[in-house]
Amino acid sequence: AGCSMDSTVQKDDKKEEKTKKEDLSEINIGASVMSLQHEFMANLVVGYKEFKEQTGVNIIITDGGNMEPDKQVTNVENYISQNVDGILCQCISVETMKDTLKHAMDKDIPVGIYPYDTTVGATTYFGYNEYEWGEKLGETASAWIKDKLDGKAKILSVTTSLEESAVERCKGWTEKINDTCGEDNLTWNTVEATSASDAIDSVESALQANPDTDVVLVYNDELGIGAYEAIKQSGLDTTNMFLGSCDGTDTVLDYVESDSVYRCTVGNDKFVSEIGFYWVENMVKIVLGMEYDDPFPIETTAITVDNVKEYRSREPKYELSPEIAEYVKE
Amino acid sequence: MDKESMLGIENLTKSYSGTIVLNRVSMEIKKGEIHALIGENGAGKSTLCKMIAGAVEPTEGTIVIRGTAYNRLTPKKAKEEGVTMVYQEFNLISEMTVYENLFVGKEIRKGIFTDKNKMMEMSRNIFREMGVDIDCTEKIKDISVAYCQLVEIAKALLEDSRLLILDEPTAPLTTKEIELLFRVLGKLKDRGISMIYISHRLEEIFQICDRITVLRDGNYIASLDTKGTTKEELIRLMIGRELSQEFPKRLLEAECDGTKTVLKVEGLTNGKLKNVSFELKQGEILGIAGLVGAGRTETARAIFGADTITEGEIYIKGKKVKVKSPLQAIRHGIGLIPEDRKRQGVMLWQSVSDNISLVVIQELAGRLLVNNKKEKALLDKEINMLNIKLQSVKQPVESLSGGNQQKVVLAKWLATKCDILIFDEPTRGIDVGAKKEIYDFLFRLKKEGKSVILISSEMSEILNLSDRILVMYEGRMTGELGYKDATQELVLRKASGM
Amino acid sequence: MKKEKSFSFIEFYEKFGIIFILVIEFIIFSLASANFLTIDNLFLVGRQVSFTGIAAVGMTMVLLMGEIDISVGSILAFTGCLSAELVVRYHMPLAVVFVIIIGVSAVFGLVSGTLTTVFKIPSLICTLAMQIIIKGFTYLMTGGSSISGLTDSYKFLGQGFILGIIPFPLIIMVIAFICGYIVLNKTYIGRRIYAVGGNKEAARLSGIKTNKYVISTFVMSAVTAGIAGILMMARLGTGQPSIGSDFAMDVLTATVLGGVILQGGKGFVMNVMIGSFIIGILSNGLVMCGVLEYWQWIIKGVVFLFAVAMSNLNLISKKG
Amino acid sequence: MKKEKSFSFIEFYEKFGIIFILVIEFIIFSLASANFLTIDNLFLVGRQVSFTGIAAVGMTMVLLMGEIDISVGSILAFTGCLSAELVVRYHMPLAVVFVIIIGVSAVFGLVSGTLTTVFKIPSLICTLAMQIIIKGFTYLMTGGSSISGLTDSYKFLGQGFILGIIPFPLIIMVIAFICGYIVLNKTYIGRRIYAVGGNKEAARLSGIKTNKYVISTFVMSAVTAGIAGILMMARLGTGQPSIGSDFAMDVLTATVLGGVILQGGKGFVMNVMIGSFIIGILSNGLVMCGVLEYWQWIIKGVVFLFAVAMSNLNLISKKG
Ligand SMILES: Nc1ncnc2c1ncn2[C@@H]1O[C@H](COP(=O)(O)OP(=O)(O)OP(=O)(O)O)[C@@H](O)[C@H]1O
Ligand SMILES: Nc1ncnc2c1ncn2[C@@H]1O[C@H](COP(=O)(O)OP(=O)(O)OP(=O)(O)O)[C@@H](O)[C@H]1O
Ligand SMILES: [Mg+2]
Ligand SMILES: [Mg+2]
Repeated sequence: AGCSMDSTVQKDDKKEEKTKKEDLSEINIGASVMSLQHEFMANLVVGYKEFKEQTGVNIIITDGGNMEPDKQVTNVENYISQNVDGILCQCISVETMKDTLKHAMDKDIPVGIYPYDTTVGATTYFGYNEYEWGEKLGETASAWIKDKLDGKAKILSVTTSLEESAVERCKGWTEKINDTCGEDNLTWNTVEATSASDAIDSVESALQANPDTDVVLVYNDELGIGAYEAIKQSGLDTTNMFLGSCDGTDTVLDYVESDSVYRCTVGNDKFVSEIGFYWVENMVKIVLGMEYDDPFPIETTAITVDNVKEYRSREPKYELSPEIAEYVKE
Repeated sequence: MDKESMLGIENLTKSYSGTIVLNRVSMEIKKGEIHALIGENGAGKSTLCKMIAGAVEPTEGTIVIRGTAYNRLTPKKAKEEGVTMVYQEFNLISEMTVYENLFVGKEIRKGIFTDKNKMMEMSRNIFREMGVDIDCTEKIKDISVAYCQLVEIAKALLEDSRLLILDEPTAPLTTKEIELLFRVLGKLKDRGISMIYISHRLEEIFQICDRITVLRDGNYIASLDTKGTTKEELIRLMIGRELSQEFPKRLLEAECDGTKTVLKVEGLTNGKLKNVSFELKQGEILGIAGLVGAGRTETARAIFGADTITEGEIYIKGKKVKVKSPLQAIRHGIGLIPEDRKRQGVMLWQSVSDNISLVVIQELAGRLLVNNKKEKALLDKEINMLNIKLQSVKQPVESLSGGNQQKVVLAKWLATKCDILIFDEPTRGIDVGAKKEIYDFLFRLKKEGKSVILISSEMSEILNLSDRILVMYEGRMTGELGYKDATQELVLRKASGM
Repeated sequence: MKKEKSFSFIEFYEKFGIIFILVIEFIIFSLASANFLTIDNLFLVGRQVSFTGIAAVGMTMVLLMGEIDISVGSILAFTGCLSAELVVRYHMPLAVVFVIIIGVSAVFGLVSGTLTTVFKIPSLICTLAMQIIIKGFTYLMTGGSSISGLTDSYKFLGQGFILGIIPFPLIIMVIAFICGYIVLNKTYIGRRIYAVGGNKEAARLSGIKTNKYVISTFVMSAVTAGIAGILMMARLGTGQPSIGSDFAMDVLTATVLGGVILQGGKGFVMNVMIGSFIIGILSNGLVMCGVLEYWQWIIKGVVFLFAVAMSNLNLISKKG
Repeated sequence: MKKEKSFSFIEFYEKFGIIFILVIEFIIFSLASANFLTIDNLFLVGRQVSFTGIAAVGMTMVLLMGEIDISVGSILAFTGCLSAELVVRYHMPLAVVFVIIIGVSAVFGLVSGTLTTVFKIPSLICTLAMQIIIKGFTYLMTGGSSISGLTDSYKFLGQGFILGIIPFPLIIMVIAFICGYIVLNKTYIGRRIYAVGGNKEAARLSGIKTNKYVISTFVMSAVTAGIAGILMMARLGTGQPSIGSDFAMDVLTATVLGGVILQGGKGFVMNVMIGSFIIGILSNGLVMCGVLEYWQWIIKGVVFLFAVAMSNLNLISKKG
């Protein structure tokens, strides 16, 4: 009789407390990112902090260590226990987070998550998914293969099975390229890596084994940097080689801009830090009972030498939407 | 008071977490004398000397070395003052070679490089001087306890010392090496080096020491000239009462049943042993004598299943048995009190009670849980019987004096039902009082019909306690003597392979 | 010998000093965050630490032997995934799953233990190798994706409450520690474990089959990690191949904070529970106080150092 | 004492047995992959192992002391980022950067060493804590993003070749090992390191300042990791805060494969170089042969076990 799935100690007065927020600095948002060891997340956090600066909203940032789902569960549990007003969660594994996030929503805490998986029943979602990013990279690579390599290519995928997002992206580009170019024209190889130094080792070794590799696709920029150095240092002829990755971080944009073998990185229409800024703003809107975006709109773009100048031409903008700005003034 | 003072100690006190182990001791060592320090186990002899050598910090008091007073010394400082100590417990590095050990901390260098050849040459010279045949490139882990002791002494001799402290240097040595050692000490004395000499063997004290200081329970009792005192007086000062005859009276033959063979060993052979055969009768004390490295320990370990044997049979009570591990040996009723207590005898960090009840712990436990009452009864019995001095049974063995640690090992084995007990150097480092207790104890075992193999490097022990004496030389049996025929000379001759 | 038999603060401190650290944490976090000192939150921490805690019971035994087990993280992931697989794919009843998991973990422990004792491979290296091998098997089994579809009755193991408030895994952890305490401190087996850890040669010469005991502790460590794996899987609601990469270090930290020394032979299992709580409360409290993520790392590191140094105070004053 | 001084296979094996493993690897991979046994590829492996190798020289010294250093991964990342920062942001000349990095690493080593010796914090826990603390500083410094914009002359350190073919880091590694060999085996400092590692109390009583030597080895380990950090940053062409999470374990594995025992006092630094190569060639060869990642893990684990067991053969036959 004494067993249950829910802790019975409930604070019923909690809800009333929540509906009215006089001051933005009374709002607490828990933001759990996958791992601060990834540059993408680090940039996201920059956006969070910018928002915190402008509004005084308290954002509590945690990460899943070495991409460990159980750590993230612990963090979100702590948010719930801390009685935050909203939770943003970039799930390392959405399956794993499901139950914990449901607990949060049961306690009337609005939840915004990545990826776009509506079975969670979250309040709002990130408007892109990893698969799509992979597809975008695949699209660009396919065009290159058709254009420069007569539709035939030997492709090296650099990914890791330790991270769901990597698996999804890799699936995305593999399927896309296979569809567009035809499986028969392609030879696939895969190596795994979890850090830049890992990536350089494995890509170097893979290129030694297969010096005729034409295309190297990497699941994120951080590993891309390793792959880039490996290709450069291999002394192979890179005129027709294609290296591409996902994330759109600055270092890689530099490489793309310099017209090197780094042909493409997939990013968003917004800078990563901007995403962080508006993503948390979106949550604050929910907390304040304003209208909000669902899904949170993000356009995926492939950044290549053709559009990189244009992409980088603007500075990141952190402009509060009018309704929030008003709140701040008060 | 004609000679100059080398070392003065004033009101030296040491306490460990509230327990005073040395209480305001003052004494003086003169230049060029050999000064004996005696006392029961735990009297504080080692502690006192360690403070002089800077290894232990005194709680209170001053140490005056040739006029300079110190409240605290470091090993380095003490060395600079010419104080060298041979510790009771070895301080050798087992993974390093003999010659490297001799030069730890005082390597001979050319610039920052070590001069290996010079060090090896000097090592060889020092051992030649000591009359010891030892290979300097051998690793410490590969040589026996006795050699370790000789290496320790050589290490001290290499120092340019003015005060040499020897803490029970002869404990693991046999007659031959002791004679060599004394010759070396005599030479040092002639060179004007002072010495503090700790030993539980009183004959040695009379042989080489000029003066004697007696400690009891951490207190200074007296300092005497060797010439004006007797063994009996020293014993009385040490233990605070008279001690009747050192060795117990032999039992009448009729009292012990010496006919039934309980253990028979035939052709035991392995890397160290060559065709060792003997018999052990019920109620017998069988002494094994030999020089260092004769293979006595190996024999014991082979019978006990601690080492492998390549050939040979073991019969227990007439039945041929295979003893492949100590556990099997124990099941056959064989117990071994090992010679190296620190490495093989005790768990230093664990309590006295855990140590004593270790072998029989399964019997003390009903099914699983240890029966505290039963354990306490056992502990009380053993501790009383052996008169182990301790503060509490929960005390770690580490904090007991060497002698009492040894008694803990004895207690562990006496708690078992083993009726064949092998004692490998059971009285090493044990004071006269305790020694006598152990001797009495051996006779009690005998009377109870248990059989004992006694390995000892002390000739008097072998001669006075054994019913029969086996002599070993280089892994072989070279003789068997009844106690009536045995003399020191005879045994020594056989032990030297003559 | 004279002895002043007074209450020795040092001795008390040596045995229970670790509690002070816990108390200090409590005081600081209670002051810093209003939500910290609530029953809800404390039980939450209880659940969070229970996984490390359960595995720490086994780890304590391994450390008492002077050995170490780095493979517990992989075992956690493997057993988590395997149990999810058994439940979801083969619809096995709980009891059967438990038996299989315990059996499989025991085999892992047996292998590590045998390699360490018979083949004399240092346990650090041996379990490090086992860790990557087991990780390989986990990924071969799952293909890298998580396994979902657990029923509520399974999830109860990780997410449920007894008496409506006490998290189920916490109860298991407490039971694990009590069992550990009894085995180590009340039975002859425990005595022998301490003996082998304290002086292997002396233990062998006392007729103890040292290898058997060393291997058993590895089995214990693997089995506790396996149980933690089932509970973790139930808590996450999925079988996750990617969990556990820091688990071994967390368990190890808890154990060492609890005063178990790496040389073996010395340590008290109940203090390890406190060690686990120190880590759990620290993680929870820092989030509660909204400490900046990078600073969380630094603070954690400093607190660990401080905690171990504190519990060593008596040693520090000693010379050499 | 008589001694038969004949050639002893066992002794030779004990000392150099590890080479056999390397030879076996060579044979297998040469047969399995046509591109494996090329000068190019071998020098490539040489460069890949040189970072672990350099840090392994310091780690060897720490292990000889019976201590361990888990913090080298964080030090690698920190010094890598700091040097990139100094070069890119402050345009410092190489020599100055080197001096600063060595200084900073030395301070890390000093802290770990002091905590271990003076505060008696077990080095495993102490360097584990240092690892997360240093990681915190790395991320505070970089904000988590990589630092790019290195000039070619800096990149040469990691990417360049001497004589057109020998990778620069490989040369540094070989120099590091030779220095390590001379220090450990030819100088009195080395003798004392072995002495302190073999029996600390004995060394202390021989008048050696044991703490000083223990601390020095931690400094050595940190400094070698720091140098590896600069080279790694040069090789990657950017300062990467996220590298190094497995570095400590790689370095440790290389060192233990090289026969250095964790209890201290025993081990030969030149074998550690071979240990590093065994790991490097294994990783390279498995990728060359296109072995599936999951299987790579399992194979690696099995090879490590096999390698250590092989080099222990003489021990295994002994009793107890
Ligand atoms: N580290 C320690 N901690 C606590 N007590 C200690 C410690 N070292 C020695 N003692 C205690 O100090 C006392 C004196 O010991 P010490 O070793 O000086 O005796 P000893 O006279 O040399 O005896 P033995 O003849 O047995 O060697 C003993 O009671 C011992 O238990
Ligand atoms: N652990 C060991 N490894 C290798 N050789 C050893 C070992 N222990 C002893 N020896 C060697 O074995 C031979 C026999 O030693 P053992 O200890 O059996 O002699 P012993 O007669 O008992 O002498 P004692 O006990 O007086 O030292 C010696 O030459 C010794 O150097
Ligand atoms: Mg003594
Ligand atoms: Mg002997």
